[in-house]
Parts: sequence; structure tokens; C-alpha cells
Amino acid sequence: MRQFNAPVLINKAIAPNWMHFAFEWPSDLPAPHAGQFFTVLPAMVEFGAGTILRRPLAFAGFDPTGQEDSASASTGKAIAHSIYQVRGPGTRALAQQVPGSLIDVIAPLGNSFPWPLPKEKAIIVGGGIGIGPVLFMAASLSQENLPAFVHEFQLVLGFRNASLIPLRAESADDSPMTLLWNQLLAKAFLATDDGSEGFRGTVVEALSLLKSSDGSSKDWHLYGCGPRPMLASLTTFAKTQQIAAHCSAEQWMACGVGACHGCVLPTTSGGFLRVCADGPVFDANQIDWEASLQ
Amino acid sequence: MRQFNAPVLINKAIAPNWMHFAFEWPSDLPAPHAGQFFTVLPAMVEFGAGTILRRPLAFAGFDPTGQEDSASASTGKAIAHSIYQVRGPGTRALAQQVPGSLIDVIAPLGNSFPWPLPKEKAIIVGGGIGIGPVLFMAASLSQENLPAFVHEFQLVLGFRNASLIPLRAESADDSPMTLLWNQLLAKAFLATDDGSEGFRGTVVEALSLLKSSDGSSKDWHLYGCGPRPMLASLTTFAKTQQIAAHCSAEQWMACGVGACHGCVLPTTSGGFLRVCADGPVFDANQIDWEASLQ
Amino acid sequence: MNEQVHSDIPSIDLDLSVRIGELIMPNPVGVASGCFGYGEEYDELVHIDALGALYTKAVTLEPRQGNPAPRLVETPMGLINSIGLANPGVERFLQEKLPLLRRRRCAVIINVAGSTEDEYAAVLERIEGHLSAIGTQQEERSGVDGYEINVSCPNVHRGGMSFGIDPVLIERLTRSLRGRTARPLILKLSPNVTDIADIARAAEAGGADAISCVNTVVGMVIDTEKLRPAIARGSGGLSGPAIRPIGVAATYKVSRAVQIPVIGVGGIARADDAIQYLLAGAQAIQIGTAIFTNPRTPHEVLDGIVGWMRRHAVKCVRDIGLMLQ
Amino acid sequence: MNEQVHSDIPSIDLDLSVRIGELIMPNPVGVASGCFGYGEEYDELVHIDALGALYTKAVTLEPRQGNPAPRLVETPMGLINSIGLANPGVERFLQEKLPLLRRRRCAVIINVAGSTEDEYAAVLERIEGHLSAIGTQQEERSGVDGYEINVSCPNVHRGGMSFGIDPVLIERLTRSLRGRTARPLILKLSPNVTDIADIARAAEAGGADAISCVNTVVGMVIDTEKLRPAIARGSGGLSGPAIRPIGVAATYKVSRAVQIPVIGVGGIARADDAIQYLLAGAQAIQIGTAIFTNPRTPHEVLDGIVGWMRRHAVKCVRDIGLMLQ
Ligand SMILES: Cc1cc2nc3c(=O)[nH]c(=O)nc-3n(C[C@H](O)[C@H](O)[C@H](O)COP(=O)(O)OP(=O)(O)OC[C@H]3O[C@@H](n4cnc5c(N)ncnc54)[C@H](O)[C@@H]3O)c2cc1C
Ligand SMILES: Cc1cc2nc3c(=O)[nH]c(=O)nc-3n(C[C@H](O)[C@H](O)[C@H](O)COP(=O)(O)OP(=O)(O)OC[C@H]3O[C@@H](n4cnc5c(N)ncnc54)[C@H](O)[C@@H]3O)c2cc1C
Ligand SMILES: Cc1cc2nc3c(=O)[nH]c(=O)nc-3n(C[C@H](O)[C@H](O)[C@H](O)COP(=O)(O)O)c2cc1C
Ligand SMILES: Cc1cc2nc3c(=O)[nH]c(=O)nc-3n(C[C@H](O)[C@H](O)[C@H](O)COP(=O)(O)O)c2cc1C
Ligand code: FES
Ligand code: FES
Repeated sequence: MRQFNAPVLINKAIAPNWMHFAFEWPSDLPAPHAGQFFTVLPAMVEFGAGTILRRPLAFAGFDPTGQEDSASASTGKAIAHSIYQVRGPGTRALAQQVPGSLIDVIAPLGNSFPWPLPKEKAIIVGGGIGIGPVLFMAASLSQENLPAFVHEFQLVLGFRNASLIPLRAESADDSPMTLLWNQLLAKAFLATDDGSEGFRGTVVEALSLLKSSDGSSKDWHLYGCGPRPMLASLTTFAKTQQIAAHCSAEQWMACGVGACHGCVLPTTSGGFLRVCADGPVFDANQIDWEASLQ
Repeated sequence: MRQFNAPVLINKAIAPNWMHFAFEWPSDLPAPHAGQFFTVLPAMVEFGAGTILRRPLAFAGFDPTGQEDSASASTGKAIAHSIYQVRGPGTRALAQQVPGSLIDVIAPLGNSFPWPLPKEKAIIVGGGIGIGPVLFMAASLSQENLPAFVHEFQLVLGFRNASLIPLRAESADDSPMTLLWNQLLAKAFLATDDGSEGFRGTVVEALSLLKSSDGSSKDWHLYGCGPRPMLASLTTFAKTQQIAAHCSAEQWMACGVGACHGCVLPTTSGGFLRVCADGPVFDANQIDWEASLQ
Repeated sequence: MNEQVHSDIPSIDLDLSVRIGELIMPNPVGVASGCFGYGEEYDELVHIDALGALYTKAVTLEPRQGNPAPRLVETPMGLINSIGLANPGVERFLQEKLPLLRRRRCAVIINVAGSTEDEYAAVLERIEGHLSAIGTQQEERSGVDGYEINVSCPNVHRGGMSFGIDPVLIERLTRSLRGRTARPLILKLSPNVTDIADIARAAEAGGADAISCVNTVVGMVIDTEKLRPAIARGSGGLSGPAIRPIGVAATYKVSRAVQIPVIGVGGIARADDAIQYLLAGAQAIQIGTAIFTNPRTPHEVLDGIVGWMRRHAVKCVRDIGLMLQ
Repeated sequence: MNEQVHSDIPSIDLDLSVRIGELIMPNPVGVASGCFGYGEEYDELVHIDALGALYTKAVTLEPRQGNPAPRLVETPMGLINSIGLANPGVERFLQEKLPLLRRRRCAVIINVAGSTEDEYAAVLERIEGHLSAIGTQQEERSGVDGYEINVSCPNVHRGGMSFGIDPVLIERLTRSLRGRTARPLILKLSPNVTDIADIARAAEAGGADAISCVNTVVGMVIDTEKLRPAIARGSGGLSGPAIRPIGVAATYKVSRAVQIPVIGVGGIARADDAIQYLLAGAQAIQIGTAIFTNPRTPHEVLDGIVGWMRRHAVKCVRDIGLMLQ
């Protein structure tokens, strides 16, 4: 974990209100893992916003070779990637930050998704805003130098409708990371609420379907990231099916490093856990999702 | 007086920490006069600034023909010009506003310098930050279509040292307004505190010198704009010499339109006057400059 | 009195009107006292008649020059002022300001301040006397739709906030003023107290028709180069978005302590801020400092409230407070 | 006790040290309670030993889970929190947190909270008992350089702020705690009172060595889409730059009401903010919320104070308060 001023490399729209953000990673800092996040402080904000908190964003990919676009050669400087949705003053400000400028980053933060066991098949489930960490997890499991069993995973992505599926828009950049994400997207099982592409229904409904038709002899291990109601039903599904499940959660944050106890979620054992320091990845059974929805 | 979103036309450094700012003037709004000001709201501010007040800036020139640079033809759209010093979050934010973007303006505000009488010679005195209104006044008196007596004026400008004299820097733009300002500067009597250019001493010391050597049979009429201590000694000088004097003053402002009574200065008759609505130009004897310095 | 005020915004399918005592305001958005003068200064910029109410700059018995300069300083998302109730006094108010106010179509509430109970009373008596002397024709507006009693100004030595912190004084003052007017009487309270609900209950007991909640918060900025407070009088009153959470908390508390309507004020700069106050229990709101930032704020807030009501299928603005879970 | 704390910042030609009771802090910049945990979390990011003091998260007698989530919401230049004094309780504090705190080279002040006078007393007794049981060798640090008594937390039902508003309770509590420790005793006051000077005088009369001024201001944000308060508990404590003018005004007032040192806290994000507090009369300052924005803030503030002292030719940080005109 370190605070540094990172050169912004990419900050480009990849779908309506979705941006691909990439910055240079300090050479001597350990690489981030899928599930981990960072916090940023944009340089400028809109007049009257009065924003003071850093904004947490998950890593969506990491490129140790530092290739900025498919044309250029490796710079040798690692690049961290993220995908964010423009929602309020903080992300609107971030969207104004031009490549070449510096941005204040604290990273890497939080824990990461555990690896699947040899007897497990990873089912990686993302919905809407949760796309970054699941793409990163899928990319991590795709790495060539890993044992073959890891490569057997299924990516399941849910969107409200086809137009909200990021990356495929013409506006998307041609960085190697974007190409990798597109390959993963092409192999993913897609679900849309309105059936405008892929399966019509929620991702958890898609899971039921997939489960019943799954020929694999392996146990499923769910990896989820997305809106909290999705995580809640994912957890119910995992319980019913008696399969392992890890979810990456979000909560408003102040410090992002575990000091303030602000970002807690209620646990099933009665206490609270800090999303930033005890998570953001939790064994799905640890969190009382129902209580957290209230 | 109107609130409008003005296209920014010029926003360029003309000296260390000094910027030339120009925006498109609504065709149906009366032209501003020397001494009047406007307030702006920059679109973005630095993270954590928490600025909420509009920033008042004086007009430094007005071009009804709308010529943006000496090469291009008149656009037919009037242009308002200002010169500002980058001091704090508001002016730093303004300095970030790129040409082509829109800026929220309320204008024209306040009163303006009165014209000299036929029997008067205008002595226009500016120091440091007060350069904008005095250049505008000098330019106004230079207009060809005015009676000849008006053209007889003297511009006296004071700076801490030669390096702070704006506009002549290489960085200055080549707009017709900048060329006009440079012509006025070339004819001005210059004083610097350290004698690095022109007269060595304050502008008021320069005035004493000029007065004793002035061959004109006309009465002097002082027009002043600059730091408050300068206005105080200008007023003392005017009293001693028994000549008319008008000063343009500054005070922190909230509304800028006379509603809040926040921007007052103490008067010699015991009450207060609002800089934004009763000024910013005052008969120098009206203001208790000594009390205002406390 | 009991005159319905008509605004220029068509009520369309929604009921935006608000009732304060016998007065019906066309919509809940007002401009706060001291931030809009007596209305003239903003006339060129803002269509004031589209709003619900104009709360005037404070009127005192005698003219007041106000406090020494500087009177203002910016703070993070806030403004400190120490105007000191500069105003022409009740006589000149009646001669110079009232005629114009009578032509307003929004509700006009006269903000009243004083150093003693008698002074407040004298201002009301003078205004009421003047109004009955000139009379009002059918359809003619009096220009005085109610009084907002400022017992919460932190910028004067006597009166103002010293009243606002003592429930006994508040109840007595309110009762005394109640006896002098049948027009709506609004007590404007200070947040600089241990329990604002106590003060609000005292105002209600004294016969107030409504509570304005809140006035400015005591604050100070020191100029670290000049080595003295940034405003001449030392401390002043903090307003603007910075204090919005303080005002919302106070409004929530007060609207649960009294039966009379609460008018929320403090830091409203966007429709969302105003809706927070309405959800907290306010029947109407006022906008002050944000007008300085953007004179269009009150209109944008009103538009935003209307948009929000449509999205949430609320027909009547007075019901918004019931929606809080 | 009476141990001089050494920091890693050389005092150079300036005297930056500050005295609170018998304790000498190496410089006036501390990190505020609840914003820095017990120091571990920020260890990787911040060189804490360069600072003057670390004020720990509150310690209570029993472990506390804290308040339901969400506990945080951003406001204009501010933050509302309702953590609810989540902490492991005094026993686990002594076992798990103290050993690390003993290795700190800055001053360590233990923030103490309780629901009753007895609870506050029990925490102090337990800590003092533990310290005398383990003993401290020559040159070894105790890890407890003083206590900051939190009588001002707005986020608990009993205790906390309900003490902080009553001078009689404050004096009695202070006296009772004074009898239980010879270490510096700092009373941390709430700004949510009519007259904070009254409370400060009571703390001084009870034997406090210093006053921390101020804790958070009661505030509320309502989520206008979810139609409920943004934080689970309704209202919470407002901190950050938004409240800086409130804290400076309180510090100015309190430092003129008591003889004991005042520690200024509330909204400090830049050196200029800290210097305002010092000019207002504070001997030392604390930084809370701004650490979340930028963990380097305390160090930047300290550097900035040093730069300002040089420019203004002030040799001793303790004299800054005398410079206010
Ligand atoms: C561990 C973690 C990882 C995240 N990863 C991503 C990501 O990869 N891509 C992405 O688009 N978003 C991500 N988010 C959410 C992102 O932080 C918020 O969308 C962003 O902070 C909103 O800020 P804003 O100013 O644009 O909007 P605001 O107007 O401030 O808020 C919009 C909404 O964002 C949420 N939010 C606001 N402040 C915070 C905060 N301090 N912490 C968390 N949520 C907040 C709230 O739900 C709020 O209603 C992540 C959040 C967390 C906690
Ligand atoms: C009528 C008038 C005309 C002006 N014309 C010019 C001009 O032509 N060119 C120019 O460079 N400057 C001009 N100024 C001054 C300019 O408004 C300030 O420099 C600017 O507001 C500073 O804002 P900031 O955020 O950059 O700095 P801040 O850090 O906010 O302030 C820096 C200094 O500017 C002054 N200041 C701050 N806020 C205000 C305010 N609301 N009103 C007035 N002064 C303030 C204070 O002295 C302060 O110490 C004028 C001011 C007035 C009142
Ligand atoms: C410059 C200024 C002058 C004010 N004058 C008065 C006044 O005369 N009477 C009064 O009751 N309140 C006065 N107030 C307080 C406002 O009416 C309002 O209660 C306060 O500013 C909080 O609202 P805001 O944050 O929207 O400004 C004044 C506020 C400001 C900023
Ligand atoms: C998340 C958070 C937790 C806090 N916890 C405590 C606490 O346990 N004890 C205490 O005395 N003050 C606590 N405070 C108050 C701070 O110590 C400080 O007084 C207040 O935040 C104002 O300073 P700031 O504006 O610099 O944050 C807390 C503040 C925050 C933001
Ligand atoms: S954000 Fe502070 S503990 Fe998680
Ligand atoms: S700034 Fe409001 S009266 Fe001048």
C-alpha cells in the first residue's frame, strides 16, 4: 500500500457513462490482484461540488508489460486498469482528468478473490458496476503460466439491456487490455433483464439454468461482484446449492485503509466487518446481505 | 445587468501570474464602461477548494467589432476583455478555463469613471492589480470619435519592478486589444519601486514630479485604481493639490449586485457605501481610506 | 390578510401551495432574509414573482449602519457574514421599500429585528399602524404577508441571538408580538443552542405560526497574514452548503417537537437539498447564500422539486414530510 | 510521566514543542481520535513518529460493535459519521493495541469514552492498574502519555454528548478522573452547546490539564431517493473543512475562558487552517477528516507551520497565540 502521483494513461468512454481508466503503476510496488481496489483524488472538481473523500475503484486488469495500445511496444512500465461508471461529482471529476496528467492514488487496497481449488470450477458472476473485478478475475485465471485446472472457468455477466454492455461500443479504445476484455466478453454467458441480448433474466436465474446443464464433474465456486441485491440472491443460490461463494462488496468509504470503521457491513454472526480492510472480498456467508439492504 | 453563459475566447498568460481573459458579449446587452466589473463562476475548481462565491473582475477593454486576433476579420460579435492576477482558488480555477468553453457571467455591474470636463486633464493612475480599469479608461478616452479635449490625458502606471509589467512578455497574445494596451503602455509614464524601469518610486511620488513639470493649463482630474494604500495616498495627494479624484475600489463581495451589504467601505461622513452597487468608482473624498486600511 | 398569493408558475397538476398561519404561499421556495435585500437589487436578474416568498432584509426601529468592514469572508463551501442588520429603519422602510413590495405577487414576509422586546414590538406596531392607516383596497396587496422575527442574528451585541438562546424570553417576546398582529408570525431560530427544540416549543407556546430553522452558525476565520480575524467584528455567521447538514438535523428535530409548520433554511443550493429539508419535516424552505453563487438557484430548486414530485408520484408538496421512513 | 517525547523531525532553530500538563509534545500537530485507529492502519502510508501526538480511537470498558451501517456520508466539504465508538474494549486494547503504541515516538493520548461516570473511571483505573503492573524501565515508553476524555460524541445514546452539555456533570466527571491519574487529562468538548466556554470552565475547575475543542457537530443528510436518512442512525457527527470556522470560533472563545491549554480540532486540512487555530489561542491542533482525503496532511501542515513561523520570524510555536491583533 502506498500513496503516489500516477500518470494517467487512458481515460476513455467505453459505453454510455462507462469509462476505461488506466494509470502507470510504480515499478517497485507489488502487483494488484483481482478484487483489490485503489482510491483516487481527482485534481479538479466541478464548482460547488464540495467533495472531500477519495473515491474507491476496483482494479479491472493489470498489465506488467506496459503496452498502452496494440500498435506501440512495451514501455516496461506496468499499467493498472479500471472500469468506472460516471455517477456523481467524484466520477464526473475523474472523467475530466486527461491522459498525461497526474492523479493521487493509494493502492493496492483490500484483499482479493481466493483461487479456486483443483476440484473446483470457478463461476465468475458480474452485474452492472461489478464488471471490473470479475473481468480481472477471469483474466487472472486465463494466464497461460497457471496450472491447467485453473483455466476451466465460466464468466457470467448480467446487464439491464444490451446497450449497456460496455467495451464493444465503437468508442472503445484499442489497448491490449480492452482487447483482452473483449475476448473474455465474447466467451461470457450474457444475461439481460429485458432479453435484448443473451439470456433473458437475472444472472442468478442464468446460473440456475447453467447449473442444471453443467456437464462438469467439479464443484462450483462462485465469484461475484455487482449490486448488493445481486450478491444477496447469489448467496442464497450458493447456500441452496451448497457451493462455495466469494463476493466483492461495496460500501461508502472514508479512509479506505481500515482506520475509521466507517465502511462496515453487518455479518451473519452479529458484528460488522470493514469492506476496505476485512474485504472487499468476503466469504458470501459471512455477510448479512438482507440486513445490508435495509 | 444579466446572467449569461459566455463563450471564453482568450485566456492567456501576459506576465507571471497575470492572465488576459476575453469572452463573447451578448449582442443585445449595453456595452460596459471603464470602471464597471463582472462576476464569474469557473466551471471547475481544484479538489478541496470548496469555493462558492463568484469572483469579481473589472473590464479592461471592450471591442464591439469582435476581432479575436489581428489576423482574423471581425466576427461582428462584441468581446469583453479583462486582465486578472492568479491569486487563489477562484482565479486559479479561472485560469484553467479553456477557450471555447462556457463561463457563467453576471455583467455589467457597478458604476463607471465619470468623464473629465472640458477644463480638466485626465491623469489616469494604476498600480499592480488596478491595471485593467485604467487601461480601459485610457482606451475609452483615446476613442477617435470623442471631442479632442478628451484625448489629452496622461497614463501613470506603477509596478514593484520591471519584470511585473504585463503584456510586453513574449507570451502575450496578438489580439487587437493587446496591441491597443501595448500602445497605451508605450505612452504611459512608468514607475517601479526598485527603479528597474522608468521612475524609481511610487506612482504618487511620480505624480508630484509630473505635476511640478506639467505645462498644461488644465485642472487635473485623477482617476485611480490599485491597491488600497495607493488609493489612500492618491486621495491625500488630490486633497493637497485640491484636484478632483475618482478611485475604483475593491472589497470582498458576495452578491455583487447590492443586495447583501457585504462589500462596504467606510465613508468620511460616518456610514458605509457598497462597492458593488454604490461603486466601485467613488469620489475619492467619500471614502475613509485610512479606516479601510485597518 | 388570509389573502391567497398567486405566483406566475402554473400549479399544473401538482399542489405546491403551503400554508403558514392564515397565509397561503404559492409554492415552498422562498428567498432568505438578508440575501435578497428588499427585492429591488435582483429584479433585473430573477423573476421573483415565480417564487413562493420573499423574506426581506431585517427591519429595525432605527436606521442601522451595520458593522465595520470587512463584513464577509468565504469558508469551505460557506460564507461568514457580519452585516450587523444594516437597514434604513422602519420609517424609511415604509416610505421607500413597502410601495415596491406591495407590487410583488409572491408572499412578502418582513424580517424584524431589535435589541429589546420593546423594539421588536415597536416595529410591528409601526408597520401595523401604517397598514391600517393606508388601508388596502379589494385585490390590492398589503405588502406585508407576515413577519419573521429574527431572534438569532449572531452579528449584533444586544438582541438577536441573546434572545434566541433563552426559551423564557422567546415565549414572552412571541406572546407580546402575537398581541400586536393577526398576520402570520414566524420565529427564526438560532442553531447555536444546546437544544433548539426547547426554543421552538417556547415560540409555539407564545403563539407563533411557524418556525424558521435555522439562522447562521457562529464561525470565525483568522487572516494568518494580517494576524487578525478576517471580518472586522471577529466572529460572524456561517451560512451556505457547509451548514446544510446542521440545518436539516435541526429541522428534523424541531418539526417533531412542535405542531406548527417549520420553514427550513441553511445551505440549500440544489433541489436535492431542499427535498432533504421537506423530508425532514419542513413545509417550506428558504434559499440564501446560494443566490450569491447563482441567482437562478431558487428557480432551479423549484423546478427540481416539481420534477422530483413527479418522479415520486407525490401530488401535494405538504405531504413530502410524511414520506420519510 | 513527565517524559519528553522525541520526534523524528529535528526542531532545528525553532521551538515547536508544546506542553500539556506535565507532557511535552515534540510539535503541535496531532492526529485526531477515530481518524487514525490505533495507528497501525496508516503505518504503511505515514511516518507517524514525525508528528506531535496520536490520539487513539475511543476506548470503552466493554467491546462495542458500533452503530449499524451505513455509517458515513459525504456533505459539502464535510463528512458525517456515526461509528458509535466501535472498539475492542479496554482489555483487548491493553493486550492487542498498547504494545505497539509503546513503540511510538510521538506522544500517545488514549481517547476514553463511557456511558456513565463510573464507566469512564473504570477505563482509567484499568489502564493505570495495567501500567503499574507491567512497570516501565528507564527510557521505555508507557504507551499512555495522557487521556482525552470524550464527553462529546454525538453518536451514542447515553454518555458521550449528554455529558458534554452539562457543566455540573463535566466538573464532577473531571474531578473523579483527576483522582485516578497523574497523567495529563484532556477534556474533549462538543460544539453543540449554547456556551462552550461554560463547559470548558467546568472542566478546568474539575482539574483538567487541557481542552480539546471541538468534536463533531450534529448533522443529518437525507437520501432523497431511498427516503430515509443517509446514515442508519439518522443524525451523526459532522467533521471536515465545513466545520473549521465553527471550531476556530469555539477555540477563540474557550482559550479566553480558561488558563489551561486548548487543543484545536475541526476541519484542519492545510497549514493555514492550523495557524488559524494557533492564532485563535490553541497550543496544539489535531487533524482528523483531512487524513482521509490525503494521509500526508499532518506532515504537510507541520511543514507549513514551520514555513509560516520562519516567514513571520516566530521562534516558539507556543507564542503564536499572542500574535493575534
Ligand atoms: C471497494 C470498492 C470498489 C469499487 N469499484 C468500482 C469500480 O470498479 N467501478 C465503479 O464504477 N465504481 C466502483 N465503486 C463505486 C464508486 O466508488 C462510486 O461509484 C463512487 O465513489 C461514486 O462517487 P461519485 O462522486 O461519482 O458519486 P456520488 O454522488 O458521491 O455517489 C453516487 C453513489 O456512489 C456511492 N458512493 C458514494 N460515495 C462512496 C464512497 N465513498 N464509497 C463507496 N461508494 C460510494 C453511493 O452509492 C452513492 O449513492 C467501488 C466502490 C468500492 C467501495
Ligand atoms: C470590483 C472588483 C474588481 C476587481 N477587478 C479585478 C481585476 O480586474 N483583476 C484582478 O486580478 N482582480 C480583480 N479583483 C480582485 C479579484 O476579485 C480577486 O483577486 C479574486 O476574487 C481572488 O479570488 P481567488 O479565489 O483567486 O483568491 P482568494 O484566495 O479567494 O483571495 C485572494 C485575495 O483576493 C481577495 N478576495 C477574495 N475574495 C474576494 C471577493 N469575493 N471579492 C473581492 N476580493 C476578494 C482578498 O484580498 C484575498 O485575500 C477585483 C475585485 C473587485 C471587488
Ligand atoms: C449576508 C447575509 C445577511 C443575512 N441577514 C439576515 C437578516 O437580516 N435577518 C435574518 O433573519 N437572517 C439573515 N441572514 C441569515 C439567512 O437568512 C439564512 O438564515 C442563513 O444565511 C442560512 O441560509 P443559507 O445557508 O441559505 O444562506 C443573513 C445571511 C447572510 C448570508
Ligand atoms: C470517523 C470518525 C470517527 C471519530 N471517532 C472519534 C472518537 O472515537 N472519539 C472522539 O473523541 N472523537 C472522534 N471523532 C471526532 C474527531 O476526533 C474530531 O474531533 C472531529 O472529526 C473534527 O475534526 P476533523 O474535522 O479534523 O475531522 C471521530 C471523527 C470521525 C470523522
Ligand atoms: S473506509 Fe475507513 S475503515 Fe473502511
Ligand atoms: S456584494 Fe452584496 S452588496 Fe455588494
